[in-house]
Amino acid sequence: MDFDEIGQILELMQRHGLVEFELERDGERVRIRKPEPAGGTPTPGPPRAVGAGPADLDLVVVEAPILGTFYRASAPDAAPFVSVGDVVKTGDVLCIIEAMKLMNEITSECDGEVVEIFVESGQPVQYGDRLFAIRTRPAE
Amino acid sequence: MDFDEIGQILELMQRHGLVEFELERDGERVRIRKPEPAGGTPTPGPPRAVGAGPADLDLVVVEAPILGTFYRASAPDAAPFVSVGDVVKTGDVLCIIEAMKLMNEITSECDGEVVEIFVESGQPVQYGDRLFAIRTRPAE
Amino acid sequence: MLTKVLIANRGDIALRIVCACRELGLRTCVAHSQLDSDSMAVRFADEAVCIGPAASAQSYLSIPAILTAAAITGADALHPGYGFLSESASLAEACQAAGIVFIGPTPHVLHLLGDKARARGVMQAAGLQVVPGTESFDGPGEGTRLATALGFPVLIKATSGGGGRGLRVVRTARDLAHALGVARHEAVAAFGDPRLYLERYVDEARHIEFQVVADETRAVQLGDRECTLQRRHQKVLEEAPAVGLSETARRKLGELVVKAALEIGYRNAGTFEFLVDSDGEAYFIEANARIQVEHPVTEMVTGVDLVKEQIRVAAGDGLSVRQSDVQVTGHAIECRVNAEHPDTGRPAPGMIGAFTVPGGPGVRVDSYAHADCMVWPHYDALVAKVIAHGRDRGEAIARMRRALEMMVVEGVETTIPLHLRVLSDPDFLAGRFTTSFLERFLRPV
Amino acid sequence: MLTKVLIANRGDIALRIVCACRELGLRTCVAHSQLDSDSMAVRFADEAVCIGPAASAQSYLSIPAILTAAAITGADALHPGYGFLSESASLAEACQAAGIVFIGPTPHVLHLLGDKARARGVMQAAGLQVVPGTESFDGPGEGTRLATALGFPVLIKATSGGGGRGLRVVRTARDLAHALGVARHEAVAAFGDPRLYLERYVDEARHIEFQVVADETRAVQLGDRECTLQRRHQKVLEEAPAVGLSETARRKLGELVVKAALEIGYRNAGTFEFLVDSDGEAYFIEANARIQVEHPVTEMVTGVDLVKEQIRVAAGDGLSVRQSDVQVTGHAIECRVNAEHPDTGRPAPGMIGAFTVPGGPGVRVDSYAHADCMVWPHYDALVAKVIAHGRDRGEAIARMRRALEMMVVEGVETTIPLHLRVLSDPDFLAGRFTTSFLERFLRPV
Repeated sequence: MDFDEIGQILELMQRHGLVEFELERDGERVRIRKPEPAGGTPTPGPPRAVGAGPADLDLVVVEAPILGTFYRASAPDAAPFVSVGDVVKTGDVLCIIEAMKLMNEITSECDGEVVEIFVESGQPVQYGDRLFAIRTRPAE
Repeated sequence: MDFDEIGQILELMQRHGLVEFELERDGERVRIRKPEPAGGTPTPGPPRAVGAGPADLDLVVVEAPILGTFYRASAPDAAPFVSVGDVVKTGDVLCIIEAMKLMNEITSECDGEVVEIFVESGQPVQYGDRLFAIRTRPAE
Repeated sequence: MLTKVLIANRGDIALRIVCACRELGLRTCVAHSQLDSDSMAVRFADEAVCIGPAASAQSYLSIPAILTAAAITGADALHPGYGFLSESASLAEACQAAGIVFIGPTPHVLHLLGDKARARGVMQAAGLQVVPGTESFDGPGEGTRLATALGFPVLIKATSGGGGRGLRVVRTARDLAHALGVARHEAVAAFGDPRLYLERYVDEARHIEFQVVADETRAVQLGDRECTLQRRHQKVLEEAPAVGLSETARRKLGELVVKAALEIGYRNAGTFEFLVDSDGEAYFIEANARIQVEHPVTEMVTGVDLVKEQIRVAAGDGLSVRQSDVQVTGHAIECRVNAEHPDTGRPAPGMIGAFTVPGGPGVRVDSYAHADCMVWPHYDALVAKVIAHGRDRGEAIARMRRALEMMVVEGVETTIPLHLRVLSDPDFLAGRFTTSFLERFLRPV
Repeated sequence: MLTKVLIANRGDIALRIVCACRELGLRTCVAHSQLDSDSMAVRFADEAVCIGPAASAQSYLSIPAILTAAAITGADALHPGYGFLSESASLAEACQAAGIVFIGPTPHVLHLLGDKARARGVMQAAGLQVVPGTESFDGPGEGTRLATALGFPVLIKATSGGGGRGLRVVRTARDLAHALGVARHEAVAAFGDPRLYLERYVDEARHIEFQVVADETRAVQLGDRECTLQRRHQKVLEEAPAVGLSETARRKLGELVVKAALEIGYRNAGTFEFLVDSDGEAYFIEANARIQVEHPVTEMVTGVDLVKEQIRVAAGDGLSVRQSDVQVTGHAIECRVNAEHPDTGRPAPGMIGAFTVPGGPGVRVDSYAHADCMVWPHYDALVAKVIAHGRDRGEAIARMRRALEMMVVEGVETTIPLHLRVLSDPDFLAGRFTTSFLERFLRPV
């Protein structure tokens, strides 16, 4: 099991709107759960990724605290603040979200390793969109 | 177990509207769950007695085959066709339902003992209302 | 003075009659089949009585069951809705004999208008132009003789017909014998009456009708409707006022239908249907002696509650409108949302899951449906009537489009996609269409 | 030419604006809080963008978030709905600076009307009679001096007020100091502005308002509304036309509000509110520079789509109505169905289970609700606006009664039982009521 496979699983879960996914390899166990449909509710709008992450207690997901445009670097030609694999400390700048010409620096609230970046630089993000996944304890 | 197989499972789930699927291979365990039925239905009208009887396989419930006024006797001063405790045979007249001045004789479709009469003489009955319960085998 | 109305119908029209009775302060009792015991009409009526099993023949079409229901519940009037027994002279007669007010025309008028061939003659005598046609006949020999004299193409119709059933277009003599046989078969099956009659078939026509309400002393016309958009002779989308009618023709026909209604002693809401050919000539085809599915478009442009007028007239209270009160304001469209495959028209009954209806200005939805309710295969496929009113036809169309786009009916296929295609069609938008228009939206089943 | 409208609001009004935009062929984007991401407005808008968390201060009241949403989605216009920032001169200014069309009045007019004390002076200059009152003040000393000069009873109002918040009636000098303190506190909390002003309190008055729409060159009045039925200064049931207004007063006030709107350069839909005392004298109290909750009653009697007029005016396309087109037909009533305990008015948010709305003639329901949807405690309690139109007030009342009786809202308590009691009250039926009428339907919490 590596991060590629986890990535594949996460993608699969998102595409199929799963809320739970279990797997055991050689004892051959699988468990898949979809959300209960909400009775007569009109199906909601586009599915949102927020909060649909895996129940991995070591993984901190950084969400957009404001609406704006996401930048991974301070300038188009500058190096990104962080990349996947980087180790960050609490208070380190992870990215900038620009709103109303203001550059809002988004900082890390934990120590750990950046394991995923969910958004491309230059893309708009909504309030609550997932930006980064940070693993607070290094993987064994 | 690979992603192809998981894909097949997901397809199956979608086709059958499943919300949960569990599998264990050689210990032979499977668990499949469909969604709970939605609770958003407006509450139906007045509760109807039809079909709400006990699940007693020996009990035949005679329902009103037409709408009309139920009479237990052929005339106000006559004896009732049947009473609780009477033994009836197929074809015996149980009651009359009057509709449009016509007296419709309702006959028994089984042999047995009248164990309950649900309606008072002279009362209107709707199509499908329960009239009599007949126990096809005598109680021991 | 009426006090309690027995509603001998189901679906949206039963609910519609409950609305009208409640506004008039009348008690209601819904006579329903076993399948409809949880319906909205039953829920909102004061009383309900189960008159028979799912099959209409033993419930909604059973005169004894319906009259027994009225007697048992002490109803003093009966509203038949549309379809089922709504134009049954026998039901009207049975009501009369039982001392129950039938909310509809007299048995005499129902007999007269129920015989479509005879009605043509009566209307002609009252001054209305009719399509060249024949008397009733029974048997292929007489049919062939009459068709040859009339000239092809001909339209075969059932003397006791209605709702588009039993209709057959015959373009050449070669096809006649077969068509006469099939039509006779359908007429017997649908109406219990083998008689047929013939009309010269008018190609590329528009179907236009006038709404009338009449009491003992007066008849008032409430304007016209365009019902040209039909699929297999079933109306799909209706408008008021009609698009294809000159102001001169409108005025003239309006006066003629009032005169005709008075002459036959018509009492109730009723409709006079016309075919308008490409020269603008209007020919009477038949009169419908009941409230119609498309009545809401007239209500939207006139503000007159047609079902309440029906009840008022039947109660002897007389019409609440005079001809001089009637003003047609703006334009209204009705789309019939049926549980059908939108392309083929194949019925698609089933369980509706989510169901929400559009609101906002100028939109009305008459429906018996709600979240998690059944569309039974036993009855017709109409799930909802969506009506949009605007200050002009353009606004009404734009409003209807957004209303249908914002309507949620999950779990069954509906005709909403068909309507949305029609509402964007350049010919429809320009008002260029005839009764054959919808054929190109139809794929074979 | 506009192409995409950002809707900076929620609930029924967001959905209402989606309807109007769709009818005009405009694209829509709903700016919503995280709580509203599954709302009907989001579902039926072309796009949606989450601007912040549940708390309004960081979402629906955040000018930076809203303007960012407009910029990111490329919207060229912004509709603020009602409540929230709908009358914010700052938002209008920020839009202007960002090159986005604000669908509302100019910042200048919003400044002017937002200062309620100043607006009184302006309207007086334009020829409208105002209730005797004072300028704005800040501090209890000045308040006491002004109140004593004005004479009791007085009504304390917030200079930046609206929606009935910050209002206090003071009947004797003894209670003044305390009331001034509380009102100042509320004004700061609700509007961030401590200033207050005083009006002579008019007992037993009726609350009547005029609807205006105006573009650069013309102002048109669309008749009046009766908004007298209030609970704790919140409107509960509105009617059009007003019951307590003579034809003479109606004509005179109609002309005056058009003149006043032109004089201040008003552009948008807007409302002029009046108190009418027991002698029939009408006093201007304030102007609302936005679409209002009760706008549907005016739409029902005039056929004019007020939200579409707002958008047309803002787009520079001008009004689609002239004064001579305006005709008030029949009578309309709106009942606000709130998720509240009907007797106490205590908010009752929660999950709605079954939800079905009435149909039939003359009924309109504007609602964001559907089966299995949440009424969040974070926002106001309005679940649905039910509007009934009839040929006269009697028909409108009967229709409203049956509509509310046939509406299903399960899972939360609503004000429907309160409305049904009001609609059967002899004084209400006779049109005998003042702003204190609803007090007797209220039990203490």
